[in-house]
Amino acid sequence: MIDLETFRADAQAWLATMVPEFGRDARRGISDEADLALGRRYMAAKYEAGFGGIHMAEEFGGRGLSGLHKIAFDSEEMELGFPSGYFGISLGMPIPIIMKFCEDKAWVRERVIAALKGEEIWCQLFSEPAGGSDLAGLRMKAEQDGNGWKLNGQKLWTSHAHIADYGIIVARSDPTVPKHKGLTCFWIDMHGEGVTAKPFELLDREVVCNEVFFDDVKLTDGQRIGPVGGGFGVAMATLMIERYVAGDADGFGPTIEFFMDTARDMDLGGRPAIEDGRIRSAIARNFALRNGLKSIRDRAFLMMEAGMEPGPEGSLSKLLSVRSRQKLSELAIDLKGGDGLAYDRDAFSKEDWVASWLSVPTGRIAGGADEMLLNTIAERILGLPQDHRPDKGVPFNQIPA
Amino acid sequence: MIDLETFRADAQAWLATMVPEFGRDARRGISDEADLALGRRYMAAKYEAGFGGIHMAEEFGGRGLSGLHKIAFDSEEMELGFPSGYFGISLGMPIPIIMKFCEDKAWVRERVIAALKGEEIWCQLFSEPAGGSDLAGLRMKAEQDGNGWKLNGQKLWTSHAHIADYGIIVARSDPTVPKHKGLTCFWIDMHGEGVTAKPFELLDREVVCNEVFFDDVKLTDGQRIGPVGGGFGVAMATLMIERYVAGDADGFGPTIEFFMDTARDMDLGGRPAIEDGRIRSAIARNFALRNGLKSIRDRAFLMMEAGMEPGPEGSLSKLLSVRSRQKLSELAIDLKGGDGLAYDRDAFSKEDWVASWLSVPTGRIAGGADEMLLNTIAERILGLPQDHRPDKGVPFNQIPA
Amino acid sequence: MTILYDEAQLSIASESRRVLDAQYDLERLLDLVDVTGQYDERIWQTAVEQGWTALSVPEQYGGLGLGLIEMGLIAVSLGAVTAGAPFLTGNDAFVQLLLAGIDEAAREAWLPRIAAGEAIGVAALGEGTSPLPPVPAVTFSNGKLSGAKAAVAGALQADAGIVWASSGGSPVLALVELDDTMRRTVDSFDNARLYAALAFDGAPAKVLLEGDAARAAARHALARMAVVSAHEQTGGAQQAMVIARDYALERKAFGQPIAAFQSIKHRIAEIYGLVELARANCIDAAASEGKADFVLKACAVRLTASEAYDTAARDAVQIHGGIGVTWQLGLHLHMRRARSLSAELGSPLFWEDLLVSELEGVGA
Amino acid sequence: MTILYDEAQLSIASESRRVLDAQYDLERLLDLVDVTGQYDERIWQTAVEQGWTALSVPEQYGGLGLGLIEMGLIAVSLGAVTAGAPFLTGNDAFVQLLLAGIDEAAREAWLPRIAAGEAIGVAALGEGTSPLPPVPAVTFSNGKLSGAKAAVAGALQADAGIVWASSGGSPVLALVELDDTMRRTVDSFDNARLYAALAFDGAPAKVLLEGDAARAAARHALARMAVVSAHEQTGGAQQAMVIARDYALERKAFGQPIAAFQSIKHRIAEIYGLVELARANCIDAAASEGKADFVLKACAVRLTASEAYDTAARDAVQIHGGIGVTWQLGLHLHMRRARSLSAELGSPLFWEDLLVSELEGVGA
Repeated sequence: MIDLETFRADAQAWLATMVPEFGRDARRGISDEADLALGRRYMAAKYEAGFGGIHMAEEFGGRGLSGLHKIAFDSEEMELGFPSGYFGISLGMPIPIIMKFCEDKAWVRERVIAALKGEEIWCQLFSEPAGGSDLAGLRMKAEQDGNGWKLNGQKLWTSHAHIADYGIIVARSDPTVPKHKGLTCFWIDMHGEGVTAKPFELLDREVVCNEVFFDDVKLTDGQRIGPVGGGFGVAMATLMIERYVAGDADGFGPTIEFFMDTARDMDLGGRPAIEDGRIRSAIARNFALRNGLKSIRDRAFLMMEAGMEPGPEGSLSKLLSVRSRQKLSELAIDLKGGDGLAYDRDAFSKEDWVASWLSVPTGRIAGGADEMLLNTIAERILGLPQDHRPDKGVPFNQIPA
Repeated sequence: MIDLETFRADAQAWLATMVPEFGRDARRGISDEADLALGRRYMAAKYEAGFGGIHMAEEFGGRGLSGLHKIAFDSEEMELGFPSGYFGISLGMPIPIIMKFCEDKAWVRERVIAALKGEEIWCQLFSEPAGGSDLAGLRMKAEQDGNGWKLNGQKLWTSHAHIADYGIIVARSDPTVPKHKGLTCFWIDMHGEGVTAKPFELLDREVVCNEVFFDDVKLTDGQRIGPVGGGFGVAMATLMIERYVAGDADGFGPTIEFFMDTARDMDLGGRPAIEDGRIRSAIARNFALRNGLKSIRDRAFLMMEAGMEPGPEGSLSKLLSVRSRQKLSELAIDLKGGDGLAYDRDAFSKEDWVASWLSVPTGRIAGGADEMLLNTIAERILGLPQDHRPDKGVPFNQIPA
Repeated sequence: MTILYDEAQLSIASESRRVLDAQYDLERLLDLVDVTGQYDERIWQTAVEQGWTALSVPEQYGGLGLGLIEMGLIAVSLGAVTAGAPFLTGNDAFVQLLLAGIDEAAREAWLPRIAAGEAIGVAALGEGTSPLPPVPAVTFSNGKLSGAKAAVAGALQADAGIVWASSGGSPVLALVELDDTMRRTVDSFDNARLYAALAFDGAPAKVLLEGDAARAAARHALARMAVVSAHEQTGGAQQAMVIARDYALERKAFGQPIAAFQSIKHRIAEIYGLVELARANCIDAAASEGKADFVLKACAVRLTASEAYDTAARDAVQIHGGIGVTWQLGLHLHMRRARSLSAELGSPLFWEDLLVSELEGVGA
Repeated sequence: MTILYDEAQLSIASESRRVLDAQYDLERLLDLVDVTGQYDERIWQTAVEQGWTALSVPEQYGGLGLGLIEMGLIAVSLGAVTAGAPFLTGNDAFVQLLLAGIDEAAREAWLPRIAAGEAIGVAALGEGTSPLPPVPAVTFSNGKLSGAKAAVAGALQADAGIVWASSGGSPVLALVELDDTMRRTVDSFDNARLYAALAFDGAPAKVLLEGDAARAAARHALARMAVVSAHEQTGGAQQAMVIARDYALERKAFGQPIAAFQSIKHRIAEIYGLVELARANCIDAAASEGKADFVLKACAVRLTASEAYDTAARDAVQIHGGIGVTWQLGLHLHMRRARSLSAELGSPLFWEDLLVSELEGVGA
């Protein structure tokens, strides 16, 4: 297997050649549609160059390399602002799920390759109006319908549903048993009859999330993933698959060096702000935090390389990095005073304080709200008791709404 | 009624004359016994001078002034470090309770005057090993015994029990009803048969708290306070009586000016620490906090004077002031470096950072732990739901230990 | 002045809130976020009708002659609804500076129009990162102003400004009529604040004050803006807290209202603490006008109110979970306003430094 | 060096902890708090027997020649038990400075005795509030030291010290044998640290290094002390966290373990985050010795480990409620140790400044 550093150098070299066509500057000011089309072309080029399915088997056009190779590529790619965000969830969760659970392997191979090339996009339909954090509280109905199934209900927060071709969905197939036990998982055709995706805007005007309505949507039993009543387990497997994806110690915001540049440029009481103790404290504390998170990540990589299971401390990264980015972004904006008020809608959240600040609240919710992450750490790592849950063990249809 | 400012001036004048005999310097290095004796003499002098029962009726030797007058005196007195701490709880809670609930008024009058003069001390026996925050969870047994009662069990955290002559106690008279409903309140003779107070040390070696053991302690029914089963209500009334005692925006620690003096004296990177942004931030933030708390307190006084009910925001003072004092004390000690490590056991927590820092943890627990205060604010002021309480409505003797 | 509101003041508070609540239009406010140069004219019309523009103008100039306490109460109400008309603070500072100045003709020309809502004024004090640079880079000479001022709230629509400038080594406050050539639109994340940088290229202006008198008046005007703005922040913080509380009571997860989880419950209680500190400092600062420690008290309230609004807005969004980050819910209006009010009058670092200087008896 | 511990290192970690746990004596530790001049001799005897005093001494001088990673692992274990023998950090710095120095005779005289536990050394670098003043006030001339050093941990019982001093405008590191006339006991809130101020009145001393070489060696020694101390802090923080967790699981209020309340549960989870950050920075800093960014990494771990221990100790006490503030429970030993370790090597402000200077490429 190609060693990691050589691979990283190859990746950097190839990525550099892609910058003029797909880099941040090429994307400025173009329409959403044009950007998606650009993204599809980028994915095709990536597949062509052998960086599409880095850690997948060769039958999918992959290279059979390790997860570390993939993470190395992703970290390099992330810095360049390529239009790859449309395909992240698609390849990160639904595709591994169908590879693991679906029996029609030829069909799966077709889907995987089309997804890697950016020709098809998958979405993941889990959250609902009544339950984001509380996944098992979902209400989407799946009823037996002849040999197949019929779906009715509504999903919410589904990323990229409006541009997706397929989806993985969890629905309630039996409301008479406790809430974790009555769920079943399916794959669906997003263009099928009765499926309506309505995109809506987030607070920074980004259009990623959707409400998706299901109105007597018919499925064959072949679209079922995993056993009837086994949907919660499949959903959990999905959420675990990408546990060790590339974290970002900068919390997907600007680097410390970028903050230092900001502070060097600003005057504070007649001196550069970077000479002020409060600013030095912010720099030092954030550096120390990020250095710790990087060390945790590097250690996890080394352990995985050595065939060991990394420690649970990897779960701290998003919680700590995104939360601290929020306050640092606020400070940077305040520090800039009049200049801090200006907003460039095309700015990238790693290179602009207002863009960073506006994107934080979504980051603190998506992929697990802070409070849920703290619960997970407390319960799974430290062995502390679950919160009181009045709905525990109660048949779903007897839980008061 | 004498106006507040004249009264305050009188009080200051009188207090100044007491400094040589009772002030902080007079107390340095003397034994606990000698200090208590000094305290009793001070209380006698205070009673003599007409500052003993400021807001009490004349029949008790009081002056019938307002609560504001009392608070004004207490604030002035607090700054001087007089040995009045032994009598604070005694006069603050048990004495008002017997005045309110006991029927033998001649006996009450004797007790009140003796307590005001420092001749007798009362303690309040509420907390137990199994319940500090959870008052209603107490286990001390009160059994009917002929016409009277018999107490068995243990109290904990009882301040000054080892020097007290009398106490107010809450005990469980009926374990078969839900926990709030089976409690009864009594007054007891601390020198009586079967009562054993064992003082213990807190982390700063201060001896204030006691374990108190009750071994077949006999009481007459005349010692009962309030109805049988009405103990929780009496205890709550006790806790409410002194809701508007003089708060201290400094959290019973050093003033901001004292911190500024510390910071002026310290070198930080070749300049006085007070010129550093982090130190300026600490000064400014603490000033703003304390200024807000003072404004809340002043407004409450003005409202009480005008015959209005002050707002619930008064409950913030201890929570916010003591918690912030902890971090400020840590910072001051760290800032002093080598000098910060030294400890003077006789130092006063308003004039020494180590003494302040060591006394904070007790302050964050006594009179309501931070977490309980937040619950109280959330539930009583903001109308948020109570926490889940598995013991709610369950007969006391069926709650799992 | 006392820190107890009297009956008339309490009725200003409740009446202004009632009027503003009745006109609250979330869609309109959301529309204002993205476009420059527009504001909520209906709200401003209401302000004029209610006499809020006349509030701090002396009676002899057609105003009501009321004080900072009353101005603050209006600001609390405007803050609660994230009002889309940013003139209250700037107008008030313009009035204060005219009153402090020596030019009676200017007062007679402008104050009645301000009171009647026919003209809008701003105070343009800040430059770069400082809300009040000790030596301003904008210069005044031969009756003309040159140089640039940082983003000034309301300036996109204001008729006149009072400018902090340098004149031969000494500071001046100069009155200038604004025209469109002087305004450079700042496209912001909170465009209802109508930010414009002001760029003067020999604009004709009149000196109102110079030297130490100008410095004292500018300091006072800045402090007063901070106090009015702090009331607005406090109103916003309180409202964000109430929104968060109501949602936490209504929204269920795991079979109970999320307010029953201490992570939510205690966070709202902590916000309550910040809001009440801000409110207490507001009352104290407003009642301190005219006293020696007014600037000190203004610093204190600026810091607590900024912290309260930032925390309340940040946490209210977080408590809402996914719905909190949608455009349509509009909770981000509080988040944006918390940030814009914090950035436009100088960072917390500036105010911390000023507070300590005041405590040290040095001043800014 | 790698940031993965190898088998030998993992066994140092577990074995040192096992040995120390077996000897843990709370009563003895409580006795040490109040009296000056005493330490836990049994623990130190164990340290000698286990070879910990020989750990970082090169083999040619009778030591084991192991590195900072191993030293750090021992420090973690000592930190967990709030050990009453404060020599690890000072001894190690003494060894490092001897090795950096030019005096082979001094090495031969001292290192074997240090390794064998027959002598104890300290590094006396700090003065006043600075752990490493750019221009030390202690002076060296004609072979003699004059002036005073701030509270040095272990100095009450140490045999020799290496002192940061000025010699004719240039810095030196000078070796001095300590006698009782030079030690001034500092009665502290954590007397097991054996603090003494050192006061030299013409004490004979030998120069080990001067000028830039002395400065570089002193910087390195300070950074290394910070890293060893950070391991001790991390061990303490982890232990305080575990104590708090166990108590929260056992203690009931309102009919359930207090750990089921999110105010407790989330606080312990937050401490876990701080402990793991500190641990990760420990490994990273220890593995960085010899690299250009060692001082930078030392700053990072110093800051995170101090924060972790402070928070864990403070919160562990708070989580315990009343029992947490009793003398007898001894939880205050962690609180005291968190404070003493934080204050004795310079405040967080010093380390923040140094970290940024390193990032800026300026250095201390």
